[in-house]
Amino acid sequence: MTAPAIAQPAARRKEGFSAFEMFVFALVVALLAIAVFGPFFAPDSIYSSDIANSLMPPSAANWFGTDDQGRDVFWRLIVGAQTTLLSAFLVVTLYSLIGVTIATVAAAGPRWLDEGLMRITDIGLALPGMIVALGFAAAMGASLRSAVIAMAITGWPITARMLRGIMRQTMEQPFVAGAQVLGVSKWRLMTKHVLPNSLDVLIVKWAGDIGTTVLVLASLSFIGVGAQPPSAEWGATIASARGYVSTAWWTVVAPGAAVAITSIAFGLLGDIIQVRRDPSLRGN
Amino acid sequence: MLAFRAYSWFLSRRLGLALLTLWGLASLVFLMIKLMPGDEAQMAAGADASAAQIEAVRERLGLDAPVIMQYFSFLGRLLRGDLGTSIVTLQPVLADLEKVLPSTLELVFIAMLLNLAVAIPAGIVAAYRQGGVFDATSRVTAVMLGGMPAFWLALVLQYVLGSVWRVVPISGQQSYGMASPIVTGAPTLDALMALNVGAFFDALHHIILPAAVLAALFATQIFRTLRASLLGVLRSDFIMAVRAKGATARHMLVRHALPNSLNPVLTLSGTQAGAMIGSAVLVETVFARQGIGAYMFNAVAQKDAFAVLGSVMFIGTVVCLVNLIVDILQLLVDPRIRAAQLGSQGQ
Amino acid sequence: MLMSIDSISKSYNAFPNPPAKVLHDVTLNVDTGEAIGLVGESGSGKSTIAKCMLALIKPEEGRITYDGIDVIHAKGDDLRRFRREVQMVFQDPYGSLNPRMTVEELIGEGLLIHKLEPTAAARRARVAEMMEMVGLNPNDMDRYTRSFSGGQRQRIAIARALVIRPRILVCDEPVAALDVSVQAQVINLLQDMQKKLNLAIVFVAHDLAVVRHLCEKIVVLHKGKVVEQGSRDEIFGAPKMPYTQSLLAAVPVPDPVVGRARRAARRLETAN
Amino acid sequence: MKTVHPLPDEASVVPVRQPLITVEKLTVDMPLGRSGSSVRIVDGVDFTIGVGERVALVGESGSGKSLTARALMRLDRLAKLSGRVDFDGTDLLKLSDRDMGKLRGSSIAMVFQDPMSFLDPLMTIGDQVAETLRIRGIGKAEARKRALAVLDELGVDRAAERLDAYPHEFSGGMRQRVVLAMALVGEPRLLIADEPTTALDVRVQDQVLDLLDDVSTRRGLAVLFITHDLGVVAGFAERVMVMYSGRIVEDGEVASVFAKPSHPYTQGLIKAVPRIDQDLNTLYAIPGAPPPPLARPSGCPFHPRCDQRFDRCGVDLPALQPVGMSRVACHLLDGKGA
Repeated sequence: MTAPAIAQPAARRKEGFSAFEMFVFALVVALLAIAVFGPFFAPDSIYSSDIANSLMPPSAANWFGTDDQGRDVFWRLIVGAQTTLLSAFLVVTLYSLIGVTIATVAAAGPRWLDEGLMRITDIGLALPGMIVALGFAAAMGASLRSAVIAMAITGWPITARMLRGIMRQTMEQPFVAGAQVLGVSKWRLMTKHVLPNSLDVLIVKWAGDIGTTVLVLASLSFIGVGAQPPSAEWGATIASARGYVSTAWWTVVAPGAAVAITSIAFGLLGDIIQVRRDPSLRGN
Repeated sequence: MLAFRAYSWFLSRRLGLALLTLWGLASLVFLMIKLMPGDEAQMAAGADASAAQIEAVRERLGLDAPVIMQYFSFLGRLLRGDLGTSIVTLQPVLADLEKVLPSTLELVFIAMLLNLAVAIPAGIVAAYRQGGVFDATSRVTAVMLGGMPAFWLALVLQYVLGSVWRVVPISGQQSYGMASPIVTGAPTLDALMALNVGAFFDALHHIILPAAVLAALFATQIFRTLRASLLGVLRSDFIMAVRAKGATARHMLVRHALPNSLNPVLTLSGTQAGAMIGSAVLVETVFARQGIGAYMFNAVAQKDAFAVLGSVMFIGTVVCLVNLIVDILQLLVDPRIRAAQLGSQGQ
Repeated sequence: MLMSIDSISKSYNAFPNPPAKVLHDVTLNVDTGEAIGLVGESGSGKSTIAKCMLALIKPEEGRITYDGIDVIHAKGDDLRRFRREVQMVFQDPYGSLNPRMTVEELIGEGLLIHKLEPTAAARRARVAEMMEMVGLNPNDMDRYTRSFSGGQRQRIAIARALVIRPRILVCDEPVAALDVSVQAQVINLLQDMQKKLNLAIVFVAHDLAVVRHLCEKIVVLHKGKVVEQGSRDEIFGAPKMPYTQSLLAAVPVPDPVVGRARRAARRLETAN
Repeated sequence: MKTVHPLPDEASVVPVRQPLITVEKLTVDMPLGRSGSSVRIVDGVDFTIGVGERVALVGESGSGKSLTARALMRLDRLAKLSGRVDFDGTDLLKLSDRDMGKLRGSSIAMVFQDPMSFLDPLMTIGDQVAETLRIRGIGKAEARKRALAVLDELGVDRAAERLDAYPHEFSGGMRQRVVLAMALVGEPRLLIADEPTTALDVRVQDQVLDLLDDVSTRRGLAVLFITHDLGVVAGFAERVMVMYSGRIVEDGEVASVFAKPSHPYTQGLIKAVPRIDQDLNTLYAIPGAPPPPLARPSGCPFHPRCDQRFDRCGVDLPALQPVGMSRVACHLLDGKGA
């Protein structure tokens, strides 16, 4: 009986942001800013080849060197940021919408519907997501658009399963029974009482999901079912540069580092939000 | 008797779910085939096919029938083990895959061993010394590794360790002249069977870097899961009760905290075993290994859609089987799951 | 008779094990303005009865009638009237209030959905009046409940239930989770409200001392069956059934002389 | 032996007991987040428990009673402890972790409120009870034999057959017996019981109390019984200590405290509990709620809720002073305005 009463005021206290957390926020904001505004400043030459200048090492003129077509690696990364992040946001938004809808219908609906939807979700969870996405993308014809659609239709099961579990838990809470006893409609019950008390876990998940999606998208492009050359998308860039690792390492290292930094930044953002919700997960 | 009934209920439920999943997968693959732009018969027959050949294929696949009939005949062909025919090798996809499967399984097996051997001890130490130096550094490492694209990591490590430092072979499954008679198709196993120690270590030498890259991708998940689970268990009441008995930290950790926190790790590693087979696509081609991943990669490159979709079906099936086995193992290991799954038989 | 429960039975699906029957043929009546106590140990089915009375779950057999309404099959206007006139208060003061609603929204929700007050201002006034009545400060109306203590939350829950003027209030262990020094406040408040509003109270509890204090009529439950029911004097003065007797004998008394004498007597009896 | 422990006669001289554990100025601080600050949950507690004595520690949620109990065994890893806990001539707070571990289970043992969450779900009952002995190097067969003997002593039916059963296969009352067996198998001299009956039905509670009664009499075991239920205190303990907001406000023989409580909080508490053997029109209700540890009022922590407060109560913290056979922390004892 004693523990929660003591723990509560402690857990509720607002704490300031640490330097590390500020750094992660700044990194995410910077990445977003680059993705939104960066391409406006990019020179037109990034899509035209200039064989005379191919595979030049980093210099004052080309900060990250040039690739096999003599294009500036740095500016291609900046332009690729927009493609990559925009696609990732699109994918996460699409599958979250599908997931939330399925979870809500399952949680609110009759038992048979819940069972049916959850079995479909189980199937989705049991299958290796990237392979199925690869299949869809390959079938629809390899392109960035195919990859985005494929990831949206294979990405929702985790969200649906998780949210439905949380919603069922929320529906076990006495305040939901209280609202039923009061006679609220099913619509009001779900939108006013159940969803607001279930969605916050999902919001935490979103940041981390962007990071994972950036990775998978790059992987699909690398395999060849995503963005196609001459797109500046990072995965496709690595794929077309993979033959030059030993002669011009910067052409491979730079886009890979861009994927890693983006994915890590969003992953860390997710962790930070999660730890703020549940301080017990923290390191010290 | 109640227990027997409950066990058989659990087993039939799991089997049913596995069958349902396979059916779902088959339906998805059928949907993928229908999503392909262009004439299916034309594609299946290959680019150089004559009009008569195309018509023959159309007839064989029953493509004039209504879609629902096509669906059933597709399911029927799957049941007979027909995953379609590659338009590049002109072989049945299943026959192609059977040749390359052992190599992939070998890679996944070794990667899984590496994964668990690194992630589990690291997770234990990090959780037990929560907030300490090891916890901090291993968490940072996990975040870094987890955020890196595997294929890129493979390329970079291949360059640094293979080309610059030359501590591992750059690519391939074995050195020239080291081939053992093919029995299983997995180089290490074949070398062992041929009692060729040199070939065995050569094959191991070739596999270690690809396996490590694949393991790194998944070890971060195991590490994080185990750490979180163990932290939860360490905070639980019964750990306090064990401490109240006067147990040493080591005893408490090994006998109580660890067994109680392994369950999510077991679940996860089951899912991972399947996902690793899928992720082989990202690693095998970089290291020029002849596994399923490389087969699929080549199929994509050569626009061999039937080989791609056949591989999707095949990998999905293997994953389902692995998941089923892990579920049953879990039931055997954990009395608490037994209780939850089989209904409480207390009192 | 305001509500009658006529031989209801309820089981829970425990597949693959056989279904577990939690209520066997339970019959009881609630009259206008009376306080009735449902007592029993865990697993006695007392909370299940409360849920059936609130139409949160449906028994498989039997009938529940509230003021001419067939509760199990009620729909439309009947169900709406039932929902307005039968309310409840829960045990857990933390889980029973939606953390994302202000006190005003919480207490006013019933007024809003039953359209009992035409305007937001009128609702607000009614909420303030109700808060005053249960001993809360109306200035706290715009706050969220997370900073309130357990006792205050239980007052909010009572206000939320009573603001729409129900005729029956079902209380499921409303003081079990409260501190000893706060319990009495809530018990007194419930007693006070019952008299002021001519409210029928169905009080579900395991604490027999609290039930004795609050209820004129008592129903004793054991393993889903009604063991004994009667007036306060009958049950506490001269319990007929051995189960009731053993239950009463086990209740500790906060008086060392009486308490030890009771325990010694009981142990002597069980030893013989 | 089937007796209820006799109530010491109020008038008679209380037997002088050899002290078993002496606690002096014990404070417990719990850290708050990662800010480095902490909150004082237990604030300078002094008491003694004699050999074979049964003492009840009564308090509401947040009063610090559980943390006090755990501090005696240093069970909270996060808690910062200060003061002295003298057990048999050694200061427990100064022992190394290793030496403290040796004492746990063999000299001081503990039982907890919710038996299910205090049992390892993956280990059989027999192994868990025997574990206390196994840790101390006792052989497997011998440990199992002694575990069985204790389970038998505590009335676990068919104990021999059920040694290999798992916790989820036991009912609530049986689990509490198992937890008790786990504590007693090491033959401790002090048993700390943290709300051991709170989660149980009254009839099972009664059985567990009888069991504790018998065991402590038979073994000469001292018991520190933590509860919020005054009924349980009255029926079981010899002495009662009342805690409020991290401090002991009253400490005395059960008979005298219940007959004539000195502290207004104790008085209110006794009047606020409904009784099975009496009809009352209205219960006395103490206004307000116990303060959270982060927002303790100045002066006497009870003064905002006290109906006998005067000026000094909001300013000075009253000390725990001897009053006859008892100790009380209240300014009223000094007289108003003194």
